[in-house]
Amino acid sequence: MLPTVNDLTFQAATVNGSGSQSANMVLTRAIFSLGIPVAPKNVFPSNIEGLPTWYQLRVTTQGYQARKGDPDVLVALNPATWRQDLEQVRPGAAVIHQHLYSTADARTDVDYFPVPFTKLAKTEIQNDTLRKQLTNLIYVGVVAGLLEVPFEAIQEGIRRTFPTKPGAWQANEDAARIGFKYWHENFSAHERRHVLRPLTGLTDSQILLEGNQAAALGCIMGGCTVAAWYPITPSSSVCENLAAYADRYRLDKATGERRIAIVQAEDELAALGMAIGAGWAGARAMTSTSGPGISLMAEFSGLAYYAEIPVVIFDIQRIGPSTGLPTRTSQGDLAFIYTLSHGDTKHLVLLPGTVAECYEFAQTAFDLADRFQTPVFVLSDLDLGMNLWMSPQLQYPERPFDRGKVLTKDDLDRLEGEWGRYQDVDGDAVTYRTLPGTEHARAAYFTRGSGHDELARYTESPEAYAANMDRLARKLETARAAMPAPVVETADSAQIGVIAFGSTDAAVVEAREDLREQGLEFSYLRVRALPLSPSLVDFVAAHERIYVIEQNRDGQLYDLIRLELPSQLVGRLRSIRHYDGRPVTAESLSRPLLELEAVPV
Amino acid sequence: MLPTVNDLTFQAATVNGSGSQSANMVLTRAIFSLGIPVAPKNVFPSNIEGLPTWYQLRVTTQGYQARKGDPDVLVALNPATWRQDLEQVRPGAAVIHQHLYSTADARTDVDYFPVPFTKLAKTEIQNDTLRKQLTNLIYVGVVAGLLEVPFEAIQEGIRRTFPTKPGAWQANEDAARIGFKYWHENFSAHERRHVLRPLTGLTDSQILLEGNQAAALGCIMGGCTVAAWYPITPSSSVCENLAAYADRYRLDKATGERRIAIVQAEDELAALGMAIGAGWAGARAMTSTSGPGISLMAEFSGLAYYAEIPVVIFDIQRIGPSTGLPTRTSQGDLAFIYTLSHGDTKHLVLLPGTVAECYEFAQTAFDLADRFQTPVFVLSDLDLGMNLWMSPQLQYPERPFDRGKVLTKDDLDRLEGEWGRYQDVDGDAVTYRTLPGTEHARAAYFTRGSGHDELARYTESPEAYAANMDRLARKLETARAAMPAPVVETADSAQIGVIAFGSTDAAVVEAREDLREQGLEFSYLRVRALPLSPSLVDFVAAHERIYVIEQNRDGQLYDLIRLELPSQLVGRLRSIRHYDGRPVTAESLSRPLLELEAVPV
Amino acid sequence: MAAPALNHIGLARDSYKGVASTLCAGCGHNSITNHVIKALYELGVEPHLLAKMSGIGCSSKTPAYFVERAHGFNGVHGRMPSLTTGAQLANRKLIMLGVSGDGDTASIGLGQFMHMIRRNVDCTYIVEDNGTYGLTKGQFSATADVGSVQKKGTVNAFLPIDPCAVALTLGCSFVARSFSGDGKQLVPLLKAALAHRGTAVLDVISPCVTFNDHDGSTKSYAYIKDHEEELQDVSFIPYFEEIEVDYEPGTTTDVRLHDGSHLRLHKLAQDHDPSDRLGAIRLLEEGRSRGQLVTGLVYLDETMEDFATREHLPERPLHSLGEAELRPSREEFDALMGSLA
Amino acid sequence: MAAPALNHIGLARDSYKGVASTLCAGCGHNSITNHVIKALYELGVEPHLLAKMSGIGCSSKTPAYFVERAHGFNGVHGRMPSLTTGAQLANRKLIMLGVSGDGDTASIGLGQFMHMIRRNVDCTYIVEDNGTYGLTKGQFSATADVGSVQKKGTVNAFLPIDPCAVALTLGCSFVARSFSGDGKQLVPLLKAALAHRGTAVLDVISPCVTFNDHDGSTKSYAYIKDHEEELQDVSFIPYFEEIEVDYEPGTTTDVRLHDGSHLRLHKLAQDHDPSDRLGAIRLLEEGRSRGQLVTGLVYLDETMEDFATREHLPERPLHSLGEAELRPSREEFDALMGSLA
Ligand SMILES: Cc1ncc(C[n+]2csc(CCOP(=O)(O)OP(=O)(O)O)c2C)c(N)n1
Ligand SMILES: Cc1ncc(C[n+]2csc(CCOP(=O)(O)OP(=O)(O)O)c2C)c(N)n1
Ligand code: SF4
Ligand code: SF4
Ligand SMILES: [Mg+2]
Ligand SMILES: [Mg+2]
Repeated sequence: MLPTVNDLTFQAATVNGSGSQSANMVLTRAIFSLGIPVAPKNVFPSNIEGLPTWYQLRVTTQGYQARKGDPDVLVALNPATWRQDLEQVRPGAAVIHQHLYSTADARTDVDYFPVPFTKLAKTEIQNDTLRKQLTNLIYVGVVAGLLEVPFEAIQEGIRRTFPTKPGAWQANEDAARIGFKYWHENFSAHERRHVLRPLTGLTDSQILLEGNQAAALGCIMGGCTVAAWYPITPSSSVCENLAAYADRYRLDKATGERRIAIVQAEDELAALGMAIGAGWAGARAMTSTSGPGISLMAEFSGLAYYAEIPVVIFDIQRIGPSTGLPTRTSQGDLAFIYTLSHGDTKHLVLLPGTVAECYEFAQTAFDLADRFQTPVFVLSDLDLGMNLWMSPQLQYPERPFDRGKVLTKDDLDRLEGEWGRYQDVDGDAVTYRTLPGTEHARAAYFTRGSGHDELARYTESPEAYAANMDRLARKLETARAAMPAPVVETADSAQIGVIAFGSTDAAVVEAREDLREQGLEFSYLRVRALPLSPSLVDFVAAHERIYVIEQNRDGQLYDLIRLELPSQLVGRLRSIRHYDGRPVTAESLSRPLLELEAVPV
Repeated sequence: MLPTVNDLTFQAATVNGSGSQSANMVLTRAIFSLGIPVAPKNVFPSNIEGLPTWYQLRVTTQGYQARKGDPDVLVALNPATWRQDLEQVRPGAAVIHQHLYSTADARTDVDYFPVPFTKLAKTEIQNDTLRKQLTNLIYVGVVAGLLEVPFEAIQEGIRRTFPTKPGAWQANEDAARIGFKYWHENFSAHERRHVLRPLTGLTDSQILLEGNQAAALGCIMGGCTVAAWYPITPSSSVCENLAAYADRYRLDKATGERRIAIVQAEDELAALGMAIGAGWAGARAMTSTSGPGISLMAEFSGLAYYAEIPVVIFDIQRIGPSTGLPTRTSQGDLAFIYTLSHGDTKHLVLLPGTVAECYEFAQTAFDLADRFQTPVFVLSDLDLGMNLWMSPQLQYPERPFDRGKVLTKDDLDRLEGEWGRYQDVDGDAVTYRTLPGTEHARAAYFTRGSGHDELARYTESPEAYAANMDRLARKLETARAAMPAPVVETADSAQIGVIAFGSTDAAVVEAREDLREQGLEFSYLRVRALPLSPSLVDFVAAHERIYVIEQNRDGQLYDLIRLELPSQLVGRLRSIRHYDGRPVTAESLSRPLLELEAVPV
Repeated sequence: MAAPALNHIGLARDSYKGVASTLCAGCGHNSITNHVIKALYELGVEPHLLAKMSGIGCSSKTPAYFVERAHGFNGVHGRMPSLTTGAQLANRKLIMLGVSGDGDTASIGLGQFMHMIRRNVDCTYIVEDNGTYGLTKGQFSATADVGSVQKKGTVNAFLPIDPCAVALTLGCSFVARSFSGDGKQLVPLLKAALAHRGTAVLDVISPCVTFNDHDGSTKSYAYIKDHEEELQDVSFIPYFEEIEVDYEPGTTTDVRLHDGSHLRLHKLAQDHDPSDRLGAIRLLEEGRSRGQLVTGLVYLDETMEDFATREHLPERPLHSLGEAELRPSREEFDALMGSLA
Repeated sequence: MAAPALNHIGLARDSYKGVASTLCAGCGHNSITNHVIKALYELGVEPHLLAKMSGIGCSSKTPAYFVERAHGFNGVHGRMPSLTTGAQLANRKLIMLGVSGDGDTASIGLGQFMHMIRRNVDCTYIVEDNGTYGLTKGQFSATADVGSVQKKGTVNAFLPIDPCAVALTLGCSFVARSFSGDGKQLVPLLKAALAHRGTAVLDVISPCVTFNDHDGSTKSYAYIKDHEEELQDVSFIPYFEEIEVDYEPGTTTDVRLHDGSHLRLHKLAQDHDPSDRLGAIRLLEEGRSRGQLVTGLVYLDETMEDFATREHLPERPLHSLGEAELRPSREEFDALMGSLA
């Protein structure tokens, strides 16, 4: 049998804190440098050292980015999960393992490649301090041997993984070569089932980056000048990346002056409070957090909604409720965020589905926040935020910032000071504000979370209250039209449609091609914002059955859509939910979809 | 024209902090003591002294408890609102006012009764320190004169208002008599349009009490032993009343021992944390709060849901978003509370619609919390909680506490220690717990808000996570059947139905009779809990059009119901919303209902 | 009618007025409002540069009652410090003036209060301290003294959280205590706090006439008058006025503030060096154990860098920075993309 | 094989073990876990009466690693004090042992920490203090010293919040500091804390080997070893053992704890009276300015009533009270209804 080319799933099962992460990066960068599309997924514990961790690397010529269930190649370096890891590989898989792990009574439908990693490391690696770390590079070499990856690619992978540490290149290369050599000396005669071959044209102007990194860069390009955050997985890397970019792009090396303030707050309440204070004073301000942090931000979110203060809030979702599984992915905050805070509060929510959108929507978020003077939530998740994704290069923004309706001193002069903070002069329910510090005797107004009239004066008048609430509702409608429209891909003959959002996209794209091959076509609409686009109704109307696919237990998007549909269309909707904390696979969508299709409505 | 008997709305417009509240109580108790049904509403500012406040007292033989728009009798003692107050009375109203207020260019369709209150107080009231306070009693006397309330009733009203201060009776009586006398000397010749006449049979075994007082008594009868709270209007009086009842019923006078701990916490996070800690340790524990406090309780609510800890949370709703109008009523927290906290969290919610239910549901809440080991929210509101309502006497509970599935030392002996905290042995998704302090070597388990298996051990297993989440969803279904069923009153011929909840009840009951008189019958279903009862579907199915009536902007119950209905019934629903902070009136329901009925679906 | 007196930026006292107070007549907070107006007027603060910040409570309403011509922000309960921190970072030019209550600061807001101090955010933070929750009708707050009696008779069992002591423990750069009834002391302290660059905490005892001014309360007018111990005679000489020497040497400490103004402290009964933090802690502790309320400037450190300085922020407001200053160039961007390929 | 040694309630040391730790090898928190086990075992604490409480963080995971036979509650970040307070009120018999981190206590949890102390809730509160957020990978926490260097090189610019100093300011009834590596000192302090009735705060420096054990860190093993100043030789004599006199008079302070146990403090370099609160504050301040870490028993007040006592709660757990004890009688109820008619 000929080996399959450029189509496999690799998995490394290791122990966290053992330094396998950089080895996995080397392998990933090596393969990518051959022009082969990659899709890495990191499954790690909520722990610092000693617990199981898995790294999955998918290689497909289609460039699929979704997780795949069962690996074709396994590197097993964790005795605690050895048997369980072995259970999960496909029949025919190549299993590279510590040679001491027993294969007695183990599966017989796979190929075993025992490697004495510890012994090799002890005898062949000279550097005592780095030995533990470098041991992992040995398996990179073995895998390169197995998959016929040229060693030059591994060298390239090393250089790209440690671009700023050329001093470390040689040691890593040497370690990788130990494994590469071991393969060739012991297993080269073995028949290969999978190989990798350089490709051209598939990864041109593609890059590899994490969603949180993209979001951070989006904040830089979007003109963010104040960020306040509190560490929490999986959102920490948004502000950590932001700080790194700020060091590069916002620091005046001559004067030491910084054109951004990034504050590690004492908790999430303070983080959002600082961002709101900054937004009120005119800065483009943001915070980023995850699950528990979102819960703690409820009160302040309501204040910003009601007092109409621009602020951007990133929620990199992890699995809840409560602390839940802090290192597992989810789309479980959607509904909660949409109406975050008591009373009739409703927010603008952006739903990036790709890393490019993490970048783009970060910028959009600041524009929308300024334009609608309200909190804008950007909902990403652990999968999108913390995994590397292959993406087209990001685009330099062509447009200037949209700072919204801000009255300057000159404007006020022109108006002779006649203005009202909450007066709807343009009929779009969006009103004008001034920034503190505006040098005009009538610039000031008073901001409060309690009842206020059009001139921002305190009032308990029932009429003023209701009128203001009605305007806020209308403002949401104005905003609805300004939110990123859904991405729709219709299939001419399709009777069924699929609606999804966020990182589920990758699996839907793949499932769509899989099912098309099986003769089942569906149209696809990807929601990119709340409030929902009116065009959703047309999509539903154009299809007989609609599957809403999402990564939470309660079908939150499914519910939100049902509430927006004319009643006669509601019955077309069906819900598919995936919520075990692992990124969704194409198969876990297409299987229930096929099952449900078999059942009459 | 003969005067109407026992059918009027009285309104006193005063300034807060001026002591009018006790005068209003005297009048209310006086009328009630005549066997005449009363319905008081207090509209007060978020302020301590000097701002407008209104007291409305409705008298009907039907015993209607809803607010009514325009008064028949006005006492105007606030110069700041004089003109506005005057605008609002009905044609033909009796307007008792400070004689200095100008009536020039004022309405001519009302009767003016100018009274020199300040002068009377100065000359006739001897007590210098109490003069300001007692001035208000003067208008009580005037009103008694106007409405032909016998002075003995006023005396009775005084005694009932100050039951523990007999020393104050005479001074109050004297002050009231000044007004009574003034009426008779100056206005007795005037033709009366409204009079009050003693009644029998209508108020037998009726009492007057506030919802928060009833809730506090419910907590006492429900066996609450730990309460932690943070002051906030309009919920403070729940725990303040609880403390007063505790002094009476939970204090061992001999030893000083208290059979309840009531803690004023440093904020709402701590308040709920204490209640959860106590619930975990086996106490029946509660907290109570309003709007902003609910937002602050989001994180801890999710913990209690996911770790399955019984706790009772009262939300006495006020109008939001944010600080909103702290002294105005609302039903705006419903949807937010149902899914309070990030991730797929879902709670049990009780919706008392009467003060008797505030009492009853407080007890039910503790039973449900223990039985389902989960937070139970009791949603009342400012109108229900802080106004006096006429109610049938409360019932002494007949049943013992339902403490749910708690394994004792003996149980564990019997089981030989074989048990799992999150094991669904009974098939109802409700599992067994032990209390800390249980003297058995296998009693202990570890409680956490992070992933756990059936034995309460830490796990990140996707399967264990999903299985647990599924069980929690099933537990909600078990609970659904145990929640208080809706109260349904069907009208045989009715094509339309009305659904409401909470304090809206009073207005619906009245609107129903009003519309019946106008020839429009409707059936009425009052929702009393979330998750919604399945019987709701039958109700909707049995009527052509359903009006969901609620006191919030976004139609929160309307949305929740639509999500529970089979799609073919969704189209039957229409939404009527009232959200200006004032308790809803019958008229403000029947008017839009009639309008909507005139429009074809 | 004589023309109103103008301050050194040409504004009359009226320019510093706010809307009418809705607090109770006689409330200490109203007096503080007047002292604040006086201090701002005499200091000649530009109204448009003032940012009035507050939480929730009777005290937190007061920013509406002074300088209507300044922006104000009445946020949520206990979280004014974070709003203030963010606004200060966004625009260093703003003169941040926070007003809070004892409940707002020492109960729900304790954490934010302390972390703001730790960062030395440039702001004046007034605690209008009445030992009670005025707006929610008279419950004890965390600054209520042990043994203080509530109107209904309940006795407070817990030691108070003293905002000044807490601030000192954290090394707050400006700590003072005063009394709403003592404008002579409070006004110069307010001016100094405003001139100081860093967090200036002013704990001002401010009786609540409605709920905490009775016998048995340790925050009543009568009690404070009987128990106040003034540390110093405080006077403030703004940078735009000349310094006159009017005290005998040795009796007076003169502190130069960031903007060149001077704070002059003429010692009274006790000899306290306001640059001695440990001494300041002892002073408060000993005062407390004597049952006395020590007022005046407790501690001052003019050397500590404020937060925005430490963060190296530009002097210009951050909102005035445009695309060119905030976005990397196309070349830098392309280089970045290249490194990700 | 010899039978394992049993403590005075007949349990072997193994009865105090928990599940295997998943912390990093060498983490200070693991040492503390062992000291806790030793203290509980030697003290003969009934496992079923122990309630292990914690927040979120590496430190907060440790309650799972000792006394599996005790109930434990790993709550949410920074809010362990409120859970502990509630549980203590619900059942005064429980021996509350809280474990927290410096982030959990001094950053997000500062307010709750302080209010728990103010109430003097009967519990032992261990801060496993590494100056960093271990679980989120090494950011500075609020106890990080000014000038301490992060692994990546960032220098901390802010003054630390010292849990002991904060506790002292509030009049905490038991304040001690120790070091994870010093079981000889920590174990008797732990026993004393457990025997004490009231809030006992133990700030235990506990190096994070993965993120904060490098040069430049002031919370590394090396740094602490170089800078620790032990106040006393501490020994604990449980109530069930006889007191032997083994020190010369004058060199030793003996404190009787609530349960009749004794804490014996043999003074070393410095002469510190642990009942002197002001002296304790000075001690910490001076240690800090010398750059030294003072460890040992800092302050103890055995006279203060704990919260449950102040609240006059019964000795029995509240959940054991039944309808008859919690509901008023029918007669009382009817009387109440009558008064509302
Ligand atoms: C989150 C939240 N909890 C509770 C309240 C209710 N509340 C309003 S003011 C206040 C206390 C104010 O006390 P303090 O800060 O001392 O101000 P004072 O009224 O005494 O000046 C409280 C608890 C609120 N507004 N928000
Ligand atoms: C509300 C919330 N915010 C943030 C986090 C993320 N988080 C987990 S542990 C931790 C810090 C722990 O630091 P520390 O208390 O010092 O414990 P250590 O790990 O150092 O022992 C943070 C911020 C969280 N779990 N919850
Ligand atoms: S209640 Fe007290 S604090 Fe509030 S305004 Fe009145 S006197 Fe002042
Ligand atoms: S990261 Fe640090 S605190 Fe956490 S377990 Fe490892 S060494 Fe300990
Ligand atoms: Mg106060
Ligand atoms: Mg730490």
